[in-house]
Amino acid sequence: MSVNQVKINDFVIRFANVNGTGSASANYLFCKSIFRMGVPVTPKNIFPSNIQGLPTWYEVRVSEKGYLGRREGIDIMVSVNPQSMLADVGNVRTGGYFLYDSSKPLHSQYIRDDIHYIGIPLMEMCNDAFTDPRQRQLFKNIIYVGALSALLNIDFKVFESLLAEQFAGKEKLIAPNIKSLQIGVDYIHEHYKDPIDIRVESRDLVGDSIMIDGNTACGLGAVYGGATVAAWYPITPSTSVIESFMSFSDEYRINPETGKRNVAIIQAEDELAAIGMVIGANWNGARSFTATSGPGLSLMNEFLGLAYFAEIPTVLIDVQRIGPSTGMPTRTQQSDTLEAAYASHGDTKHILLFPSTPKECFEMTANAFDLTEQLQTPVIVMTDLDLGMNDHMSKPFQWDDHREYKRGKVLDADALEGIERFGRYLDVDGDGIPYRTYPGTHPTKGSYFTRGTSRDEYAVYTENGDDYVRNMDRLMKKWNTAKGYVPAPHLYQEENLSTYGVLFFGTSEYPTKEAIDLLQAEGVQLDAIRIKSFPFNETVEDFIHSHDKVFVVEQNRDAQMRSLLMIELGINPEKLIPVLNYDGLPITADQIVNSIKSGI
Amino acid sequence: MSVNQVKINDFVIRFANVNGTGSASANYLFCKSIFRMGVPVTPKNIFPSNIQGLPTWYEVRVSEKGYLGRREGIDIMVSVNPQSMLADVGNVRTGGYFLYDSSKPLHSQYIRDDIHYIGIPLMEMCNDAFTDPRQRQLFKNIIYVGALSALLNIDFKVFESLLAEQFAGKEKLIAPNIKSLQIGVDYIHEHYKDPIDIRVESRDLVGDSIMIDGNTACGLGAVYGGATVAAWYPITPSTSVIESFMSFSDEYRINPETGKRNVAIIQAEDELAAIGMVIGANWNGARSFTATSGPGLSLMNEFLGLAYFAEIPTVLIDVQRIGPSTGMPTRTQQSDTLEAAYASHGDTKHILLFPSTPKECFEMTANAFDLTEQLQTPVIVMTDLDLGMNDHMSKPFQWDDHREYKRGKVLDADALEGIERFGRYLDVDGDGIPYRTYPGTHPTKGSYFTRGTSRDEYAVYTENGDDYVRNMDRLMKKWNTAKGYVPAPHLYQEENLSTYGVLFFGTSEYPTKEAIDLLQAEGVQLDAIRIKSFPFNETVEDFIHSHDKVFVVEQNRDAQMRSLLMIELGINPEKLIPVLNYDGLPITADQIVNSIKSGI
Amino acid sequence: MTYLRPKFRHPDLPKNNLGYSVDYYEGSLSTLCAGCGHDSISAGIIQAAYEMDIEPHRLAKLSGIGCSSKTPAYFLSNSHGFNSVHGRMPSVATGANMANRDLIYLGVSGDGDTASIGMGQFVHVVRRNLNMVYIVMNNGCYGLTKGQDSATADSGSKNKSGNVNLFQSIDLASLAIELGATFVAQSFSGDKTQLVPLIKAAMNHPGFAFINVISPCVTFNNNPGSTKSYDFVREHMEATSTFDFVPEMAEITTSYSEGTQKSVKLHDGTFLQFNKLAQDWDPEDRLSAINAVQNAKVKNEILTGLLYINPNPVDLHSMINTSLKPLNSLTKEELCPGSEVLKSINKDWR
Amino acid sequence: MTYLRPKFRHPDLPKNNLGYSVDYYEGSLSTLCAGCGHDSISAGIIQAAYEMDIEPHRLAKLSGIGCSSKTPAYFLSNSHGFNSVHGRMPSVATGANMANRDLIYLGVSGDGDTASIGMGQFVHVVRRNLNMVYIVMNNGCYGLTKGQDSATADSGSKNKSGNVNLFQSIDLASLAIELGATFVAQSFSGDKTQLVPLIKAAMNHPGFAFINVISPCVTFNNNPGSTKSYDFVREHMEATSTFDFVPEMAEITTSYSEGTQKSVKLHDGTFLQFNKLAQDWDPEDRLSAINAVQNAKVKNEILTGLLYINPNPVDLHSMINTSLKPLNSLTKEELCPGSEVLKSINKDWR
Ligand SMILES: Cc1ncc(C[n+]2csc(CCOP(=O)(O)OP(=O)(O)O)c2C)c(N)n1
Ligand SMILES: Cc1ncc(C[n+]2csc(CCOP(=O)(O)OP(=O)(O)O)c2C)c(N)n1
Ligand code: SF4
Ligand code: SF4
Ligand SMILES: [Mg+2]
Ligand SMILES: [Mg+2]
Repeated sequence: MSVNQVKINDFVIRFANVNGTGSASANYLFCKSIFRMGVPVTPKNIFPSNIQGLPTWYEVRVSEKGYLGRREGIDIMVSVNPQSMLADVGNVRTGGYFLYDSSKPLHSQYIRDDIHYIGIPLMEMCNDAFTDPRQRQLFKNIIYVGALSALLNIDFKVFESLLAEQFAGKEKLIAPNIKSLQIGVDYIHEHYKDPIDIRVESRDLVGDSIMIDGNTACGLGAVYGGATVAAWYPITPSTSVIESFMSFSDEYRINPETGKRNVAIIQAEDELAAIGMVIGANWNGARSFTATSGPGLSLMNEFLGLAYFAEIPTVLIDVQRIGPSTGMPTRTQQSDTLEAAYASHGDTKHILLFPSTPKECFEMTANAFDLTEQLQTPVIVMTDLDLGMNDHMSKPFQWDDHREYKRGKVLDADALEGIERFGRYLDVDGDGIPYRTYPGTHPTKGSYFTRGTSRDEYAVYTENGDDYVRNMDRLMKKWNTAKGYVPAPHLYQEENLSTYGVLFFGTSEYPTKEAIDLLQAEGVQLDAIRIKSFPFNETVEDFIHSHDKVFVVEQNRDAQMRSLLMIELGINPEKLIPVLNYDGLPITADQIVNSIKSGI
Repeated sequence: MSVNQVKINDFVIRFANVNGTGSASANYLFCKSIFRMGVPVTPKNIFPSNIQGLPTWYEVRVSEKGYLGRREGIDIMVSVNPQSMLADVGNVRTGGYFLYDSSKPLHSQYIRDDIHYIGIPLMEMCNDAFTDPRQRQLFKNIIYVGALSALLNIDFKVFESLLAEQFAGKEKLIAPNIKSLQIGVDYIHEHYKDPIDIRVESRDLVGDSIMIDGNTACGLGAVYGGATVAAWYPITPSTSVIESFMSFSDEYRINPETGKRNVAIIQAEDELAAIGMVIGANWNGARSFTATSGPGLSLMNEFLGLAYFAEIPTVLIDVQRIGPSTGMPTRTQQSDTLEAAYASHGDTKHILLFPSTPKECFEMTANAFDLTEQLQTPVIVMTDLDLGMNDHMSKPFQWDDHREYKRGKVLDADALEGIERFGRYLDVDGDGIPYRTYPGTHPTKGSYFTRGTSRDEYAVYTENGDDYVRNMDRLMKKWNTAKGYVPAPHLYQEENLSTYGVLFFGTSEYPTKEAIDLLQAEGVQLDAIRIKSFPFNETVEDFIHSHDKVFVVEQNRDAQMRSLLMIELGINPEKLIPVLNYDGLPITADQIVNSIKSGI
Repeated sequence: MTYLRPKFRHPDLPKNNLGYSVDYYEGSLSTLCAGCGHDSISAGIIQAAYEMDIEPHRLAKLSGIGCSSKTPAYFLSNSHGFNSVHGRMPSVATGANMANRDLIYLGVSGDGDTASIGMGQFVHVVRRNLNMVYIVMNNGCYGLTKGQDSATADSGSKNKSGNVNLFQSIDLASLAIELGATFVAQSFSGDKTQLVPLIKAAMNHPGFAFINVISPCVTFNNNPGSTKSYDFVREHMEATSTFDFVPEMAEITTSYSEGTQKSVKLHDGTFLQFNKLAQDWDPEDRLSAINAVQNAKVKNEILTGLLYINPNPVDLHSMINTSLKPLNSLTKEELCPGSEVLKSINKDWR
Repeated sequence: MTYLRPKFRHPDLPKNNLGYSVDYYEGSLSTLCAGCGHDSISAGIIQAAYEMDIEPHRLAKLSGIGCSSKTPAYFLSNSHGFNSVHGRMPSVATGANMANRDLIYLGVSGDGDTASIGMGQFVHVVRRNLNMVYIVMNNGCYGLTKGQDSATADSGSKNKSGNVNLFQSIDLASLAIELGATFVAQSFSGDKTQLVPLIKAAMNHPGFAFINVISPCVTFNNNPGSTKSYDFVREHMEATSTFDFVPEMAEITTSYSEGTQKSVKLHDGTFLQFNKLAQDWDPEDRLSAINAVQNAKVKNEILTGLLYINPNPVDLHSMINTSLKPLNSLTKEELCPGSEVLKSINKDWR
C-alpha cells in the first residue's frame, strides 16, 4: 500500500476481552505508551456489570489533532473474546484490521473480505513461555501489546521505562513482562513483513499533561478541600471516589507524631445513612462529603430537602450512570440533572457543579466545600461514569498555597459576645445568607434548635404563615446570591460569530469541540458556551438571548438541562434545540454533527 | 341597625380553640346545621402539629352565592383560647363580632372600638350545669354553638335532628347536648335583645350535595376501584385515607360466610417498605395502593423509578402538605408537583391526577387503578391537606354497576398457549404498552424475570445500547399513548371570550372561579381551564396557544405546574404568568384577583 | 409553638459545682399532652445533667421525629439541638460525633422512630459502638400521628381504634444486647429514682449507651376499663367520630426499691409489671444478661435497671484511630498537602 | 448478559413425580465467577425443588441486588422472578404474598442486601412471619461492588484491600431467633447433603423460614496465605493497581455427617469451623436455641443445621384473616359494593 495513505497518530483501536482475565492492565500499558510518545490518547473502558467471564472492551482513540472525544469507526480490533467475536468483526471499518488469536483456526463466519486479518498464536506462544496457568492467561495480553507495538511502531524503550516505574520495588515482575512483549514483537517481525497503514510517531503534543480518571481527582480534591469526614455506601461508578480519598488520606492525613488520622471515613449501611452522617458532620463544623450514583441520589432525597431547608452545608458527588432504576450500572449518562436540581418534595433547588475534565473534578470538589459553607446549602458535583472511571488527558492539577478555606458565616465565641440575641435565620447582610454557630462554641449564647420544621428568624418553631413565607423568600434571595458565587460558564469566543450557538456541559465538551471544527469545515459556524454550574448566571442568559438558535448537547433522553434553562431563565423552548445521546456510551462528534445539521 | 345592612347567608366565622378540648365536634355541628338549612358552607380546620394544648382554628364560610373557597375578612370570631386571643381580636374585620367567654372580665388589651363584643359566661354556666370536669370542658363548646344559633337565627330543630342521627343508639348522649345548646340559646335571648346584622336563612341551595372530606373519598374510591392490598406508613395529612379504606373494608370487604377479609392492609415499617409492598402486590396481579405525604414521596423515589422502568402498576395518593422537609405538617400546599412528575433518577415521567373535589377524589382514586393497569406505570393522585382533611360540599358520588375493571394487557393461560414466544416488553400493538403475565399462570409459558436493570423485549438482561434505547423510546411512546387515557381538562366556556386565560388545578378551583366572577364584575373577562391530569393533552395546549396570556394559579413558591407546562408543551414562559400562594392556608379569591390585576 | 419560657431564676435554688441551679438546664415549655411520660424523662435528663455538672453547651442533643423527638426542645436550652428526620437520628449523630469527639452526644428517639423506620440505622449505630447516649421513649405507639401501634407494642394489646396487635413485639433492649451494645439499661418514665442514675451512668459510658424507657402515652392508650365518666367521653367521641378531646392526665409516677417487684397502673386501667429484682445475673457477662432478659420475657415481666455493660468498650473513634484533636478544629495546615506534594502527584500521572 | 441455555433434555435423566427431570428446574447460564459459592446454593435450590415435585410456575423467586441476588436468574426459569432494588426484597415479597397466598415465595438475598441496606425490612418481614423462604448467601462482603466488608464480616478479618474489619459482626441467624423467626437454619454452600434437606424443610414451613448460608466469595477473599503463583498475580495487580484478574477457582465443597465437626479450607488458606454436633439443644425451645447459638459464637464456631423451629407458626395471612381465595383472583362482584350501597353512604353525608 502506498505511503501517502498511511494514517499517522489518528486511529481508534478496540480491545475485546473477557473481564477478569487481566486485560485491563495490559491495555492500559498500550495506551500509556502512546501517551508517553507525546501523542494525545483517550481510552474508554466498556465493561460489564459483573466480576468475571463477560465481554469487556477497551477502546483507545489516538488523535494527532488532540481530539479527546469518541468518534465512530474502529480501525483496529484486537479480538481475544470468542463470546463477542462475531459482533467485533462486524464493528471493524472497511479496510480496518482484525487481530486475533490464531492458536486455533478462525471459523469462516468471522471472515470478511473488506478487512485485514492479523493472526497471532497468543495462547500457543504463551503456553510455551509460561507454565503457571494464571501467568499463561495473564501474559497472553502482554504478548498482543508487544505485537501491536511492532505493527504500529511503538518505541520499545517506552515499555521498558513504564514497566520499570510500575514495578519499582517488585523488579522480579519486570522480566516476564518484557519477555512477553518481546514474544509479540518477534512474531510480527517474523510474519508480517510489510507495515500496516496505521502508525504511531513520536510527537510533542501532550506537554505536561497527566493521565488520570475523574474519580481519583475528586478524591484528591476532597483531601485538598479539607474534607475530614466522608460517609459512603459502595455503588458503581462512584466507589472509586471514596477509595481515592481513602488512599490519599492514608498518605497525607496521618499525623506523623501521633500516627492518628486527621480524617474519619465511614462505610455507611446505606445511602440514607451516608448523607445523614454528612449532614451531621457539617452541622458540627467539619467539612464532610459523600459520593454516590443514581439509586443513591434517589434515596437521599429526603435528607437533601432537610439540608436545603435547615441550611446545612452538604457536599455530594454524583457519578452518574444509566438510569432509570438500576439501569446499566457500567454505562454512562447525564440523566440525574433534573432529579439533582430539584431533589426532595416541596419547593427546593440545589447547587450543581459540572466538571468536564479530571482537573475540574479536582478543583470543583475542593471548591464545593467553600461553596457549601458560604451558601449553607447542598452542593452536588455532577460527574459521570465516563469522566469518573476512564483515564483522561488533563492539564496538571494546581493549588495555591496562599488559598484559605472559606468557611462562610460562622460566629465564634467572641463574635457571639458582641451580639444581643443570636438569630440563626436572620438575614443580617441582606444577601439571604444567615449566620451559623457550631455546637460547643459559647456557654450561654448561640445555641439554637436545628429542625426541618418551619421556624422563625430565631430558630423558634412556628406555624405562622407569614414567618414561613418570609423564610422561603429569603431562601430564594440566597439562591440569587449564589449566582455570584458559582463558577461562571466558559465562552469559546470573544464575541458572537454566528446566530447559532451550542451549549454543553460535562463530558460532552470534547466531542462537541470536535463537532464544532467538523461543522466549520463544512461552513457551519457555531458559537459555544460550556455551563459549569447551576444556578445559571447572566452570561448564560445573554448567550442564549444573543443567538437565534442554541443547540443543547446532553446525554439523556429527556433533554433535562434544556428544561432547567427554560424553568430558571424563562427561555422560549423554540430556541433550544436538543442534541441528545443516551445509549450509555459517551456521545461522539459524529452524532453531534448529524443532529445539529438536521436541526439547522 | 337598619335591616338593609343585614348580611344574609354571607359571612365568615372563625372559632379559636385549644386543640384536644373537644371543639372540633361542636364546631362541626354548627357548620352542618347551616348546611342542613340548605345554605352552602365551607369549613376549614386550621390545626397545629401536636396533640393537646396548642391553638387551633375552625373557619366556616357561609355563602349564598355558593362560593366554596376561602375569602379574607372574618365577620365573627368565637374566641375561647387565651393563648391566641390577642391575634384573634386583631383579625376581626371592622364592624365584625367578637364572641368570648365572659366568665372572667375581658382584659383591656383585647378591646377595639370598631368591633362588637358578645360576652357569654361559658365556663360559669357550664360548671353550673355539669359536675364531671371532662363534661364541663366538652359542653362549653356546645353552649357557644347554642348561643350562635340564637344570634344567627339557626333553626333549633336542625340541631335536634342532627344530634338524633349522630347519637343513634347512644340516645343517652343526646340530652346533655340539647341541654347545653339550650343554655346558650337562652342566654342570648335574655341578654341580647336586638339581633346582629348577620343572619342565616333557610334556602334550597345545596340540593342533594353531601359534606365530606377528600381522604374519606379516596379511601372509598379505593374500595370501589377494587383495591385489595394497601400498604402504608402513618403521616399527616394522608393517614385518614387509609383509615377510611380500613373502615369501609370492615363493612364491605368481609365475606359473610367465611368471615374472612377480601383485603390485606399492612402498616409498613416505613414508606420505602410501603411502596415496595404495593409494587410487589401489583406485580402479582392485585390492585394495590399506598398513601403518603411529601417526606414519604421523597423516600419512595427509588421504588417509583423501578416501577416506571420495570412497568409495574402502582397507585400512590400524595396528600400534600407544606414542604420542604418536615415543613408544616398541618398546613396545605401544592408543592410536590415537580417531585412527583419526575420522581427518581434517570429519565422518568409519572402520571399525575389532580382532583378538586371529594367526588373527584373518589372517582380519580377508583380510576387510578384502571389507568395504572392499562398503562403499566405508576399513577399518583395529587391531593392536598385542604382537600383531604377538610369537609367540602360535593355532588353525591356515583357508580355505574355495569362498569368493569380495566385490568389492561394481561395474558392468561389460554392466550399464552397461542403464543410462540412471550415477550414481556414487546410493543405488539404499536402503542408502547406491552403485555404482562401474572406469576403462576402457565406451567411452561409466560414466565419472565422482572428487573430494574436494562433488558430486551424478552426481558433478557442486556448491556447493549441499542436495546436500551429501543426500550426507552418505547416508554416515551407509551407516555404519549397515555395522553389519550388520562382525564381531559375541564373548559369553562364553549369558545374563547377573551385573550386572557386562567389555568388552575386541585383546590385552587373554588377561589379561582370566585375570582373570575369578581374580575368580571370589574370588567376583566377571563377564559378558564382546569387541569385534571399529567401528561397534558392537546386541549391544554390549544387553550394556551389560543390566548395571549395565561395565568397559572398554584399553591407553591416555584410555580411548579408552570414549569411542567413549559417542559412538556414547549410553551413560551412569557405567556405563563404565575399566580401563587404558599403560606399554608388555602389560596383566597382576593389573592388571585390582586395578582391577576397586577399581571394584566 | 415552642416559645421560650421566661428565664426567671429562683435565687434560693441549690447550685451544682458549676454554680448552675437546676432550672439552668431546662428548655422551652413543653407542648406535649399533660401527663405524657416523655415529659417525665425530660425532667430526668435535666436532673442528671444538673447533678453531673455538665456544661450544657458541651452537649449536643439530637432526635428524629415524633412526640418523643420533640423533647430535646424542652430541656437544655443552652445546648445545640438537632431535630432531624424520621428514623435517621443515628446517622446524623454519627456524623456529628465524627466531627467533634469532645462533645457529649445525647440522642432521643421514640419506638416508632427507632423500631420501625429507624431500625436499620439503630442496628448499625450499635454495631459501630458510637460514643453516645441513646434514649428511646417507648410508648408502644405512634403518638404524634394519633396512636397507631408501633413495632414495640405488646402482641395482643389493643390500640386506640380498638384493634388488637398481632405481631411479634420488638424488645429493643434485648435486641441491643444481641447486637453487641456495650451499655444496655431499661427503666420507666415515672421512676425518677431509678432513671436519673441510669442516665448519669450512660453519660459516663465511653461508648454506645442505650436506655429503653417505658413511657406511657396517656392520650392514645385509653382502652376500655377506665372510669365511667371517661367512657362517656370516649363514647361521645366515637359517636362524633372525631378524635378531638384529650383529657388532661396526671403523670404516672412510681418508686420502688432494689430487689422488689412493682406493677404500675396505667390510665387505661391496665398494669405493667416491672421487675427490679436484686440482680441474679452478671451484667458484665453477655450470656447471663441475655438469659436474664429472655427469662423475664417468658414471665411477661419488664426487667429494669442496668441489664448489660462492657466496662471498657472500644468506640468508633478508637476503632478508626482518629486524631484526639476534634476533626472540626483542624486547620488548613493540618489538612492540605499543598502545592509541592501536588506537583509530585502530577508527576506520577505523567 | 443472562442468555438462555439451550434447553436440551437428557432423555435418560431420572424424573420426579411430576415427570420432570432435574434440568427442568435449571435457569439461564450463571454469570458469576467460576467457583462462587452462590452457584452451589442455586444447585441446591434446583435439587430441592426437583425432589419436592414443585411446579416451577407455582413458585415466585425474588431478590434484591448483588451477585447473590442475581442467582434467581440461574434457577427455575419457569418461575416468575423479581430482581428488585437493593435491600428491599422483603417488602416486595410481602406485597406479592398478600396478593396471592397460593404460591411459594422464595427470597434470595446477600449479606449486604440483608444486613446493611436491608436490615430494616429484614427485621420487619421476620416480625410479620410472612410465609416465605428467605435465603441469605452470606459471604461477608459486597461481591458485586468488589469486595468491601459487609456487616456480617467477622470482626478482625481482612478484606481484599487488606483492611481489618473492626466492627461487631451481625449474626443473622441469631438475630432472626431474637426477632421471633419461626424457622432458622444455617449451613454452608458446599455442603449439599445438609443444604438440600434444609431448603426442603424451609419450603414446607408454613411461615417465615430463614436460612443463613455461608457462601465464600472466591474472588474477594484472597488474603495472604494463598499459593505462591497466586501471590505473584496479586502482586502484579497491586503494582498495576488495577483489579482486573480473577482466577478461575473450583467450588469449595464439603460433606460431613451429623454429630461431627469440620473445618473447611477456603481459597485464601483460611479455615471456617463448622459444627454439626448431635443437637445438644431443643430446636423447638427458643431459649435453648439461643443459648446454643451464643455458646457456639463464644467458641468461634458456626453452628449449622436447623437451629430453631416453631412447628405451628401463625403467618401474616392468618393474623390479618385474609380470604383463602387469593386476593388477586377476587372479582368485581366480590370487591365492589355497588351503586345502591353508595347511595346510602351518600345519604349518611347529607
Ligand atoms: C418520613 C416520615 N414518615 C412519617 C412521618 C410521620 N410521623 C411523625 S412522628 C411519627 C411516629 C412517631 O412515633 P414515635 O417515634 O414512637 O414517637 P411518639 O410520638 O410515640 O413519641 C410518624 C410516623 C414523618 N414525619 N416522616
Ligand atoms: C441503592 C443502591 N446502593 C448501592 C448499590 C450498589 N450495590 C450493588 S450490589 C451491592 C452489595 C451486594 O452485596 P451482597 O448483598 O452481600 O451481595 P454479594 O454480591 O456479596 O453476593 C451494592 C452496594 C445499589 N445497586 N443500589
Ligand atoms: S400523644 Fe401521647 S406521646 Fe404524644 S404527647 Fe400526647 S401523651 Fe405524649
Ligand atoms: S465476586 Fe464473589 S460473590 Fe460475586 S460472583 Fe464472584 S465469587 Fe461470587
Ligand atoms: Mg412512640
Ligand atoms: Mg455478600
